[in-house]
Amino acid sequence: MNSAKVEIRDVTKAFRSTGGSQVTALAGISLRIPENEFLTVVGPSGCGKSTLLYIIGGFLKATRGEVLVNGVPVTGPGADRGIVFQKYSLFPWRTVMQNITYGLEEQGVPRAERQEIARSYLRLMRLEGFERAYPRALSGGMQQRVALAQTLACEPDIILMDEPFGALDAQTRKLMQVELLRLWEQRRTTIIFVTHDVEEAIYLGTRVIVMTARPGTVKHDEPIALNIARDKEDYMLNRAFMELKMRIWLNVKEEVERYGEVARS
Amino acid sequence: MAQGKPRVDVDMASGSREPAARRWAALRWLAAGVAHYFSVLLFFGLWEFVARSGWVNPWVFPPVTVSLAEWGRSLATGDIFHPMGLTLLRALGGLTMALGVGITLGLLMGRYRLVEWFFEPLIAIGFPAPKIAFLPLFVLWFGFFNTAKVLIVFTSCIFPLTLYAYHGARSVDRFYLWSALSKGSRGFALLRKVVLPAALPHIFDGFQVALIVSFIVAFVAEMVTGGGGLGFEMIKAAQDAETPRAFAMLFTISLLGYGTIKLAEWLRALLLFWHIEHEAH
Amino acid sequence: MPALRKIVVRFLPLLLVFGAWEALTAPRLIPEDFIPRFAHVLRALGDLLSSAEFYGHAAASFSRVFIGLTISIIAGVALGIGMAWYRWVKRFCEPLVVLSYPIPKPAIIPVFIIWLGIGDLSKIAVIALGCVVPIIISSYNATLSVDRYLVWSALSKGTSERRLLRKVIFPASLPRIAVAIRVAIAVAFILLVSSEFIAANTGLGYLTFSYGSVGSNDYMFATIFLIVAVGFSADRGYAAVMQRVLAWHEFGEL
Amino acid sequence: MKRVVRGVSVLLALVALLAGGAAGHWGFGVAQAAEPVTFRIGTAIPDYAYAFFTERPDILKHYGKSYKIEWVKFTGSGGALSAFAAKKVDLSIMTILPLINAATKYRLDFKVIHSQQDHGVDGHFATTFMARADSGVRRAEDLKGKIAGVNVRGGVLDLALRIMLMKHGLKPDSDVTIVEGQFPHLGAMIRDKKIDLGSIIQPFYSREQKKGGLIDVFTTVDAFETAQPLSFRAAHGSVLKEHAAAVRDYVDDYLRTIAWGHDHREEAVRAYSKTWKIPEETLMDYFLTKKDTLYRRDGVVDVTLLQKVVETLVRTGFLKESVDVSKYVDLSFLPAKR
Repeated sequence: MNSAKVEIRDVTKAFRSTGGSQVTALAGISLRIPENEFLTVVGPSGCGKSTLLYIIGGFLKATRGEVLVNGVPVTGPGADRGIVFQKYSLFPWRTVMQNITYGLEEQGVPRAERQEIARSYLRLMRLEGFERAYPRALSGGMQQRVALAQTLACEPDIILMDEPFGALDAQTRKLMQVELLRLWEQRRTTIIFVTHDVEEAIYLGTRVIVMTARPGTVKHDEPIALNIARDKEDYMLNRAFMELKMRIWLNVKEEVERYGEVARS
Repeated sequence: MAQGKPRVDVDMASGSREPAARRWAALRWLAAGVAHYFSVLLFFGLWEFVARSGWVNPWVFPPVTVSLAEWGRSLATGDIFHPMGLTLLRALGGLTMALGVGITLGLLMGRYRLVEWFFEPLIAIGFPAPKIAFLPLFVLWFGFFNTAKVLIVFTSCIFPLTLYAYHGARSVDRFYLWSALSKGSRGFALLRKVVLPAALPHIFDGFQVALIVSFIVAFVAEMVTGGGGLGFEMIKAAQDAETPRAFAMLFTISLLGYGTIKLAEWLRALLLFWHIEHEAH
Repeated sequence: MPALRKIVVRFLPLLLVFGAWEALTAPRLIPEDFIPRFAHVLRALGDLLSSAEFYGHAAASFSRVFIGLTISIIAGVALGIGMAWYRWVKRFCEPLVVLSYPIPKPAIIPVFIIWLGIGDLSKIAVIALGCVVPIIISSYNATLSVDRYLVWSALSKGTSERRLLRKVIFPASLPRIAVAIRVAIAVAFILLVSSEFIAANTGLGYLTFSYGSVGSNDYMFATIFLIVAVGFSADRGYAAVMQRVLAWHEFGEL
Repeated sequence: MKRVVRGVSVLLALVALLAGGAAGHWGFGVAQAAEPVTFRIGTAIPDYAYAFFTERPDILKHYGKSYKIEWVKFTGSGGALSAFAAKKVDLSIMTILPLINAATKYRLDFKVIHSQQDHGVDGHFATTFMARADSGVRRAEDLKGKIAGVNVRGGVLDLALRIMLMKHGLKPDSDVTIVEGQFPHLGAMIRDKKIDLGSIIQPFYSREQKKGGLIDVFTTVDAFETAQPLSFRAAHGSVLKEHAAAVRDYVDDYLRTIAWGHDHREEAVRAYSKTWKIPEETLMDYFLTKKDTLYRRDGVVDVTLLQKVVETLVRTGFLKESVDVSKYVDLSFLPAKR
């Protein structure tokens, strides 16, 4: 009966703020994410989209409701759900190679095999020659490529991405998006991707969710069924794309403005 | 902040609670309070037991209750307040002087190459020098009474203060400096208006270190060179074989230090409200 | 050659200060009772360095410093991380740590003597106790401020909670712990003297005090110079080693 | 995680065990040791016997055979007393006040077994309070409103000063300010007008005399109205009981070094100078002459003189009640007449 890869059932999340008052970040979110989906989540900042991601990851516990992955409730983090953050996904004390092999090491993969797997991801991410470099010696884009390789090397069932390209410059970002799409098209791993960039969300996702301002709920849910080859350079100039972008942006804008008012009052 | 278990979850509480649960929470809170001082109680209990067990001469190592009673007595009669005041005066006097000189010197070192060149090796060498060995000489150089003691506190505190201020000044983001320079700030004004506030978190680190140093050094200076104060009273009590009184002096300095540490933390939160460190919590 | 010049330029201020010292004391502008002539201190230094007995004292002191520091590093890091990780450890240790921090260590030497005797143990204990608190505090703070994303990143790659400490928490807090240890090294050399000032028969601190109390100020200054020289080299050596160990991190100056 | 904790606790337990073991080993080393017995002897830093024992072991007869010594040096007799009371030393230097404290406050079982330095006996040196010749301070009564320096407040010299002031109608704390300075510095402080009077011991007395400009105002003999045993060696009752023969041997060797010092003064000066880095010229001036405190060849502690000091302390109110000193002196460990 349950064909969803990830099922979010009525998830509510309340924090106690520093002032001591309760803040509801998420209010009863329910979602079904089928296998092979590339779900992108957009919304105004502070709407709880990252919180939702962290709950799926098992890092935070929902105040109410639950998340099922492959029909099994999430109780904590696990290697079945890989995560890439905007920053800080890499261990600064490990070299590029050691970072990529980290997860394999943790799963008890023998050394020789680890090296071999890691090497294939080094190639895939075009990181050859940097095996022995430490993260601080790499550019932001390269660091994120390593982070992606680190996560992919564990072959997770689901990849959670928390604004992974948010800190990159525009060009690098574009290249990384293309890279990610290429990967997804090869492997079709289920991806949940949080961003504040509407264009990115439409370009990458097979389905876009717009969240409301705090408390976060699903405001708009739209499958992306543009029948265009996404590797074409003029993809984003396509009329259908522009329309979609406008529709989703209006949704987001409404929430941003509403959030501004909430904050002011 | 600190949670048992790995910090998988960062939120503090979740949802509303039933009244029964709330009662439980209150009970837990109470238990936590007792647990908080459990180690101190245990330590005192152990002390009491050992002192009364006959393993040591109880006049040499008196039970903690006897020492606490003597402490209570000296608090009640007020005869501890005069030495306490003296020690505080010396510690804070020396610290205040060191604050003025150390911070200025540190900031200048951070901004001016010549100052840095001259003082850096002196500070680097002077920091690990055992200041306590110079105590008798300080008395010889600067006389009795408060001068020598205030100066030895000053000498001991100035190293951490200068060092932290220096590193603070050096780590000021150059964009702040450029921004201020482009608006016409120069020389001392630049130091005071940009470098000092930007280096303040570092300076405060140094202040918190120096605060403890000032108490310890003032106390030890009184132990070694006399002239009243908690340290002197402790040594005198030890010489007169009045060990409980010696412990009372130790309790006093420990609590006094504890109080000022807390005060400094409070001050830090008050003064550095704009600094990023508060967003972390 | 340029390296040598750099060293000379760097330590020129020190030479200037010593020069001024000699210039003031040689013609007795400052009476010798107040401060010995710098030349006499150098003479005493040479005399000490050429006597076999001195090395016995130095060995005694430095082994105390070394053992005391080692104990404080092991215990301090373990307790600091433990306090950040386990609520009960924090509950148990925090009041003791905070209350013992401002206690002047030389003042409790008599108590240490009662418990640990007059030999090396009481001196090691003074050094260890004096150094352990800053290490505990820094390790605690360092552990608490480990980026939660790093922890999550590891957890999502199958690191168990048990292994997290070794794989993530410890290496991530290492740079700050390393700084705390550097401070502790300076503290240890300061405490070396205090630890030997009540009851001792060996050690540089003991020499310092005994020369001072019989009025041999030149020798007293000479021993202090030697303690400082060794302390300074230990600090620089440690910094150099840490720069290598923590190559992945921008190891700061302090 | 648990493994780490277990590891750490095992480690801590090990350290504790080691510490305990070591404390047991060193702290009570005397008790069961086979021949020779090791005595831990607490002494003050400028001790003569220490220098002679360590520099000239060839003059000792029993050392290393029936006993050995581990010297522990203290900056003052006050610090030595607490270590003695905690039984961390077997024998210790003692002066009159620590003796009274050991007897009445710590209630120790101990005996004084031989003398070390005597003040003013037989025309020998006694600690002298000096003033600048041009300061107008010639007698104790001139001290009103002045500053006087002693080595340690509450010590025996402080008492001597206070008694002297009281005898001359001055109130110690209100009429005269009493401050602390280290022995080596007091002379310089007088010259520098930081203090008007200071307690000067040897070798500093000789130095000050040579420099001139300072005069003697009074000595401890004037204060206590008697020559007095200044320092002596005390031992725990248990040590005396268990190792009587070894203690006798030690005392015998001690007296041997003192006799050697008197008989071979130049060599003794050399040995002492080498230990404490005091120039030989300074020492030659006074060392083991009448200008020095008396180191008795027979090691006898003059109980009558000591009791007189106690009575002075009682009379002047510094002691509440008298103590019978003879109960704490046992001269039976001194060798029979040589």
